[in-house]
Amino acid sequence: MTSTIKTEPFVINIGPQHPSTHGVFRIKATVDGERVIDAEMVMGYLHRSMEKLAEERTYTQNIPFTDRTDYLSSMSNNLGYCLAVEKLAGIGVPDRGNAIRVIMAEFQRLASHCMAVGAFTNDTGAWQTPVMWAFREREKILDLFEMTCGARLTCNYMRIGGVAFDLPKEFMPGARKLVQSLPGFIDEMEGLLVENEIFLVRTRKVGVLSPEMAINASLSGPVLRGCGVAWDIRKADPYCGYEQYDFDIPIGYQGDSFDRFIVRLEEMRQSVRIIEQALDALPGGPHSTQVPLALRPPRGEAYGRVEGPRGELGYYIVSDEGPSPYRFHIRPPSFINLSALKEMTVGGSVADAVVVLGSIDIVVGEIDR
Amino acid sequence: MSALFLVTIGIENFLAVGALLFALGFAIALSKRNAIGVLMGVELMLNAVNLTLLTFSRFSPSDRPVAGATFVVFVITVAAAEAAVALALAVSVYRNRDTVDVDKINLLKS
Amino acid sequence: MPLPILATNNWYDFRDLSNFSRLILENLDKILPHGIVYVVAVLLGFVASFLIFVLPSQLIVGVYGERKLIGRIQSRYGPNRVGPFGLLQPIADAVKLMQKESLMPLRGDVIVMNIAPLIFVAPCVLLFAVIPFGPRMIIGNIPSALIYFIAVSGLPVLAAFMAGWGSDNKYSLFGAMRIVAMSISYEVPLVLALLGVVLFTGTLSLQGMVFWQRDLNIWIAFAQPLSFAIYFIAVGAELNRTPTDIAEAESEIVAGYLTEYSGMKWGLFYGMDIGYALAASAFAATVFLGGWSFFGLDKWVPPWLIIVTKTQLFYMIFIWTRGTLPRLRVDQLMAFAWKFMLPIAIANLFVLATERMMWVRAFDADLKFVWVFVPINLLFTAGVVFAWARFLGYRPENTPRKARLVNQAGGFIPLGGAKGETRP
Amino acid sequence: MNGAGPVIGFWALAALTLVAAGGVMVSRNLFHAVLFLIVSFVGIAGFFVLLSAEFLAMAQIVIYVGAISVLILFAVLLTPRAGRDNGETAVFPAAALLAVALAAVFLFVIYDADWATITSSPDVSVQAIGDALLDIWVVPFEIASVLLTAALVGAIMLVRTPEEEAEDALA
Amino acid sequence: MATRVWPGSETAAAAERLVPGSVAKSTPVACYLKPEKLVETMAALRTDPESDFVHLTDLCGVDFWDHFEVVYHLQSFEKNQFATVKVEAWDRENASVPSVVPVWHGAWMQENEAYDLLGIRFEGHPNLYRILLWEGYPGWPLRKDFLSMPGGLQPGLNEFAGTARRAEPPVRAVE
Repeated sequence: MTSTIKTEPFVINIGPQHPSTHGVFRIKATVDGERVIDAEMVMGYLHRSMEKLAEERTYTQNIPFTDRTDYLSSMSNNLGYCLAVEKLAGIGVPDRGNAIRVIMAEFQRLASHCMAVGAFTNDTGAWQTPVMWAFREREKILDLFEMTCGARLTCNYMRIGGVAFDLPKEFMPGARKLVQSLPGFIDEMEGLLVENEIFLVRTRKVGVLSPEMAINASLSGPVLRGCGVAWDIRKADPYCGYEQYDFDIPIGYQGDSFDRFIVRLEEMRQSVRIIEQALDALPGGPHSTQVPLALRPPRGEAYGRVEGPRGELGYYIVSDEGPSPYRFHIRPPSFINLSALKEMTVGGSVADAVVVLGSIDIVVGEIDR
Repeated sequence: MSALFLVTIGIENFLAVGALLFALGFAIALSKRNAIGVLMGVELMLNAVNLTLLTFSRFSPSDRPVAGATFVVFVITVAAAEAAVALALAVSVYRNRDTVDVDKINLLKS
Repeated sequence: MPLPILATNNWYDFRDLSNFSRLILENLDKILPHGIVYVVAVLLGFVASFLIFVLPSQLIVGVYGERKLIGRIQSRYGPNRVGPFGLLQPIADAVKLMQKESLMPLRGDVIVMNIAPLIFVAPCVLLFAVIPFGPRMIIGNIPSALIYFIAVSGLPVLAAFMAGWGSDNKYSLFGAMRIVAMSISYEVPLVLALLGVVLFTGTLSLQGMVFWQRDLNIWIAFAQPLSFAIYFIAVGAELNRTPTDIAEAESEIVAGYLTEYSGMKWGLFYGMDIGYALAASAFAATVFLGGWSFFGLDKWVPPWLIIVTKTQLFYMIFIWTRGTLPRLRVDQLMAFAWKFMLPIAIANLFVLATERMMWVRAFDADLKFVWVFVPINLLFTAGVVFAWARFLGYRPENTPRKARLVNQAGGFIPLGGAKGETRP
Repeated sequence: MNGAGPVIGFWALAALTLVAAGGVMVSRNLFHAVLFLIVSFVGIAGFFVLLSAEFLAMAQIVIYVGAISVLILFAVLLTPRAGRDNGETAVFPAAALLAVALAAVFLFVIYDADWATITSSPDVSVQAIGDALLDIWVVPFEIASVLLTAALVGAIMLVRTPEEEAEDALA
Repeated sequence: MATRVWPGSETAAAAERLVPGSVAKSTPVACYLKPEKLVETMAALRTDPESDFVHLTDLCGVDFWDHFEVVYHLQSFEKNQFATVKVEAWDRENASVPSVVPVWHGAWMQENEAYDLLGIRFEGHPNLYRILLWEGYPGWPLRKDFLSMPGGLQPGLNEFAGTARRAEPPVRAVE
């Protein structure tokens, strides 16, 4: 990339205290004028060593930890962890439990994408309005979570073998009402942003990733799908009975920030579709199987994964027949999605770097764990 | 002159200010090491000339009273063009020679 | 042009507040030595304009109204705690700002950094001097008020640059460079747009422009829609309002040249930002929207009330865009100024000059025929904007706006569809 | 030109302008020098007002303060930190001497000559200047516009990088 | 429809077919590769149309007291298949494994993380640094003996989790 005016290249720190790094994340960008010529990531400001802490707690006690990694999608994190442990211990889940898990995970995806879409538009400079609209809808979803499990952000709702509680009786009407109103909101956001030429020029052809690069860099989730790679764990490796629901995988065109954005918007629509089907076909019966409190899975290892809002959320658990995992490893999607950050930011301007970071949709709690 | 020097403002006062400003700009333009500094001196000299022109236009009897003011317009125009080109030169020299020090821009000196 | 006296000369006639000030000045003239009264007059004018215009506008409408309106746009309440309906929120903010410690960066250029807010404030006050609030309510009715306005409104850029330089902060320097580059770029189409107005009205005086619009019962915004649009966009860029607020872009360069400021120094910048926006709105209301006249209504309604209302309504458009639009990137803004605005501004000027000639030659300079140009200019505006955008390669229909949908997981799916891709 | 206002104004402006110009000379920091230069420009604009040429004063503010000084500031920013000093070369004593001699000669001439002056100020309003520009001096006016265009093109050509030239050659 | 998980034997067969002599052993879950042939085998597994493991889904290290295992979870998009590959590092003081960054760029951050938390050195990694902790942090937190390290937590906190930490790796596979 040629420099128009020869200036001294100097280093600016985007973060750790910066309005658009979504937490304490830092990009050490070497810039020439406004153009980024090198970018280095500095992270770990929020490191809590969860993987080590989890080795000292029982399997059930570890569920709240998973809430606190990606604190914007705690239900999905719980689900991934529970799936891994169930796989390890060979525990089955009743149908109703599975359906509730699907409903909750999809609601969580909606809430998380609301946040992602809002924060992303905030990074492009839409002064707080889309983020406020998105928060309004997210609050409604969090109300449902609060109704179900008492918590809004760190839900701790999934259990090994099912879910913690059955749905309250107010849940169904509330959820149906919300599901009916959500497509309107998505259309509204589309009208506000996708039809906006300024938003288009800010995001199109910014942070372009080729599909080969995206696959090679181990990306997943909307960032990978934005490059035109149809990869969704819910379709490819269905869990919790996702195979019974009818939905599509949205993919992008050229792998730029705008494609990631429209993929997220379309995923919200598909989530609404899944929730509608799941609510219609919610089976009766128990919501959970009985699992001993001090679970001692047989010796072995298991890799359980779900399609989290940010990508493939994997849990690799090694058991030594003890009451707590011998090794507890999280595959954090937003951490690994940062692999390609340098490739996406170098050559663009500082403003583009911010947009790219917003389009990856990082959660620093998950990056640092 | 004498006491009236301070309370009556005539053509001499304006011309004196113009002359002093011109001399200052002259000294700056001759002695500064930085090319941009030299340019600033030149701008000051042009301003002094403008002031003088307008002073004559205001105080001197003439059959074309607007002439001085019109000339000031031309001088301002030329100054703008000159500043643009000179700064472009400075930037260009900096890019090629990594300095704007007029002492070190001595390609012709073998 | 003779001044049509709308209001009486009685001091209690609130339609013309200059009567009151003239009464005071005449009485003061008997007491004070001659000459001092001019100083008093200017001060009184500033105080009066501050009381009726700046203070209520700035505090109540500028700060409170902006936050309330932004709150409505963002589906939240806005200030509602301090005082009735949160009306005292601006005052509480000001008190808070005054209490704050004024932090200075250790390696900054302290003198430059401290002078910058002052230089930022002074031109804002000066700008209101030439805005006519009524047929006689104007502090400085100078013949070339338009150029005065352009000249003075170029000064705050220097203050912003000084602030960015003195802060010794890389983000501040970014903001300073951006604001300078942008204001230089947008000054050109702005002046070209105003030149069109001058071509039609034949005067540089703002008061003269108001009278022209009042006599013809037309607003220049209708007669020259393209000039108005260019002015609106360019002045938004100069004022750092969204979508062109790249100099203070908080998501990119934390707060631009204001990053290192705190306390009341920051407050001066913030308040005067609104002040400049109000001045530009008042200027737009005067030049493009008929000023204090409103199709004959100004005989009964106080003219100063009309222009204040117009100013606030115009300012609300700024708030609206701020609450709705994302921000452009700096190179896109530059390209927009030089590649889009400048050519269409020049084309606009050509068309307006031709119309002016036609007007003089064909219609014998009959001012009534200005209505002929309204539909022509509207058509021209739409045509030139559309055509030039197409010429520059703007193809909205080629932009996919919805994600592709596939029904089955797999690898990379190229464009054109394969493997179960369904169209949205 | 008598009366308290013009006299006070003149001496204040003279002090402002000359002190600021001296600041350009003395200041070691190039940025401060530019700021002093701007103050000097504003002072000159004040002189124009005193000489009852308001339009030219505004043009001075617009062009010098609004454009040229900002250009200079930009050039200061584009040069490296090391190039931002405002020192003098070795010829400073000679230059100062020359300037003092120049000023002395000028002042002698100015105060020695017997100027024929008028008391009423001529009409230098916008309209008068505009008429003059498009009537008597229309040829210089057009030449000035050509000069501006040439300067614009020249400035752009000067700061183009070889890469940009290669790009343009391809296009 | 669902992803086909390759048992260790199948992965081992594919690896042996592509790069002879690369497999150390195979368990029902995973295939253990020899460190010296790791990068070559991984590159072959990635490009071979039959295995087609284009996506390095997950990379992590496990401490087994006497040796480390680095676990690679590989995913194929076209074939929708999944395999687990492991490699062992027995030198506890200077644990070292070849880096697979030349094969998958996505290993960049994950190898950095494994180095940071477990102290496994990845030879050939372009920029190996402590990504989460700061330079000069004492010890490697995810190692099992970290608690008794100077500067680490005091022993005694791990009483609840049971003391029977075994040296041998778990062997039973869970499908």
